[in-house]
Amino acid sequence: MSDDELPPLRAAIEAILLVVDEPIAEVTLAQVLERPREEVGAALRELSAEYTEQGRGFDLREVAGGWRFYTRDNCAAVVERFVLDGQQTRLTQAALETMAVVAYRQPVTRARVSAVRGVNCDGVMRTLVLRGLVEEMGTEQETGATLYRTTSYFLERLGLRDLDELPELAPFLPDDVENIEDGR
Amino acid sequence: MSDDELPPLRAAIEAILLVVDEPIAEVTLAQVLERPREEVGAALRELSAEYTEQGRGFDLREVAGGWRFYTRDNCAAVVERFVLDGQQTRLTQAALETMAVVAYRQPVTRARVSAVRGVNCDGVMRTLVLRGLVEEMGTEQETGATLYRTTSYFLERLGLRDLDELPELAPFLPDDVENIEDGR
Amino acid sequence: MARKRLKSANVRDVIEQSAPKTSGSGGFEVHLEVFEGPFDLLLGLIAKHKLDITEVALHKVTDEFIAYIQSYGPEWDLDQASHFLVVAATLLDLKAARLLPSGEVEDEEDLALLEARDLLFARLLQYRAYKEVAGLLAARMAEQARRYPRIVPMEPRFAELLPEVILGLGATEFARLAGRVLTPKQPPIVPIEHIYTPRASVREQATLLVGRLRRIGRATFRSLTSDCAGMYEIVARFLALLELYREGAVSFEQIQPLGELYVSWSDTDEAEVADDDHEDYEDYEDYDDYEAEEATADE
Repeated sequence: MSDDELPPLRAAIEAILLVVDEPIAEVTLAQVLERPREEVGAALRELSAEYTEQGRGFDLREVAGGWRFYTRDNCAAVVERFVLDGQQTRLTQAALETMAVVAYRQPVTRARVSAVRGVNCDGVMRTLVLRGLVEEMGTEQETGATLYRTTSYFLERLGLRDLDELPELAPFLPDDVENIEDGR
Repeated sequence: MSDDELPPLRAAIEAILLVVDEPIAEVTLAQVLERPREEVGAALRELSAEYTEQGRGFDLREVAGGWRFYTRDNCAAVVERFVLDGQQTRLTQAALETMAVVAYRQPVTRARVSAVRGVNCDGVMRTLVLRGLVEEMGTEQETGATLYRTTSYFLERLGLRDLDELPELAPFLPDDVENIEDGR
Repeated sequence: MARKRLKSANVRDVIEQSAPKTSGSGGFEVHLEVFEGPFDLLLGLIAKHKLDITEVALHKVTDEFIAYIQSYGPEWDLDQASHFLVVAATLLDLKAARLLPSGEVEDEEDLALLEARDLLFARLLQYRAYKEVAGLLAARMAEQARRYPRIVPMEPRFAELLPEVILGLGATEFARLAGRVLTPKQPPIVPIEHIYTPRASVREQATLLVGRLRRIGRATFRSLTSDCAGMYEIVARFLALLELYREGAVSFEQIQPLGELYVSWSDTDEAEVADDDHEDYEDYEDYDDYEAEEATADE
């Protein structure tokens, strides 16, 4: 492919994003397009801002480590007429709390999560694993207890780029509380 | 859906076009959006002209009575390179697992596959269809849901002559599991 | 070594958001659906009285907490009940601490109470933080659910170009994978084999002791238990001795605290003691498991 055949970088990115069915990493795009990653990243952010500015019905977002086209949120009601199985079951309060503890404490054992919540969470944890929001990741060395962490599907469901984007927990906690011993 | 919740017509059209699987007729769009067909048609043509003018990597075209996003012609070479790049060759773990459920439970609906895997697998199923490993075969009588089965290409890729050659599942299942699973 | 006292954060607003539903009359209704665990209930009670979590008006909260536990009667699952009891016990301690004269806290017990209070509050604050952030996550999920990703099959002209699929596994591995996927996912089970302890029957131990004491008349507890197989058996034997003491079959003598405990056989009315049909022994059957567990925990 010679240089003069190449479309502008931004158009090339749009074309590729149109055919992918899962988030595509900046670095993958950069490789295929043979451009520096920074340049590709900048173009992606430019496009995303432009779509927003022009009030387009689609949006370009970076979620779970990759870029992907999404419908814009103000179009949800319209889109739902077409997306048959868009209904995602809501999580219970218990599941949400358990997921929150796993998200901030990962990797973490069930016993620790139970200690934080003051109530047994085995059943809830199983639900989260079945839903693909949480997964096992080996065992704790001292106790042999299974460790859990959140999945990339969790990031997708929350629309987060990575775990660093989780809201800060600190504002809700006075000093020192984070580190109190959960064991009893 | 009340009027003030509605996004502007053009944004609504863009959002729907982003998620539909196949070309969608002007009249269908008009019905869903509860707008005169002429207005919808005009908006579609406006959008299409705008994309061309702005040099976007995608294009909005009416083909065989339906509108759909396509990659712009001058970007085809880039998309081809991306497709040939090999990123798409290997099936993801999710795709393999979905295919396994289809293979041993066929004919089967997407809802059932999702239930077995515990996560929504609609996107993965589409990929499998696209890759020619799985195909539709009519609908379930009671529900009207589409049924899926594996293809001969699937057999070929797995090195089998026909489905009877699929290895027995029993040795890989704990006792009684077959019944438990079917009871759901 | 007293834990650093928690600063009084301005937490009232936050707590109020997690306030439980109160009935129209202002009466307080508690349901397990509303309160999932002791921390949840405690937060709810604190919110109900609009108390700052770190500025205690413990008497009210404690009373209601205990009333709640009592109202639940026998429907508890053991695990949850024990968590509730731990919190209730801590609260009672704290309530007791409130009755102490204010001023210098020198006594070790007072310090312990303060520590218990701080620990409970620390746990509560921690739990509340996660509850709060769970609310944020739920809001994010709801917001995210309004955006639909593009999952559309590739245009045929590109799909045709896709290289052959590489499955990366053979038929047998494929079947193994299918087996794994189709196996219902059981909740992980905590293995308890390693904490299993054989039972010791109090009745058996009593019979053994009666025989031995009849022969020798008097012995130390140490020597009476020297042949025990484990803690659980010592405990059972001790319980048997208490039972025999109640029956007046033995008497105890301990010259100084923590000194040797002497057990003497008193030969009055001996026939009744070894009687297998004795009702009190039946009751003790139930204690066997309990004591065995207790003993294991101590080890």
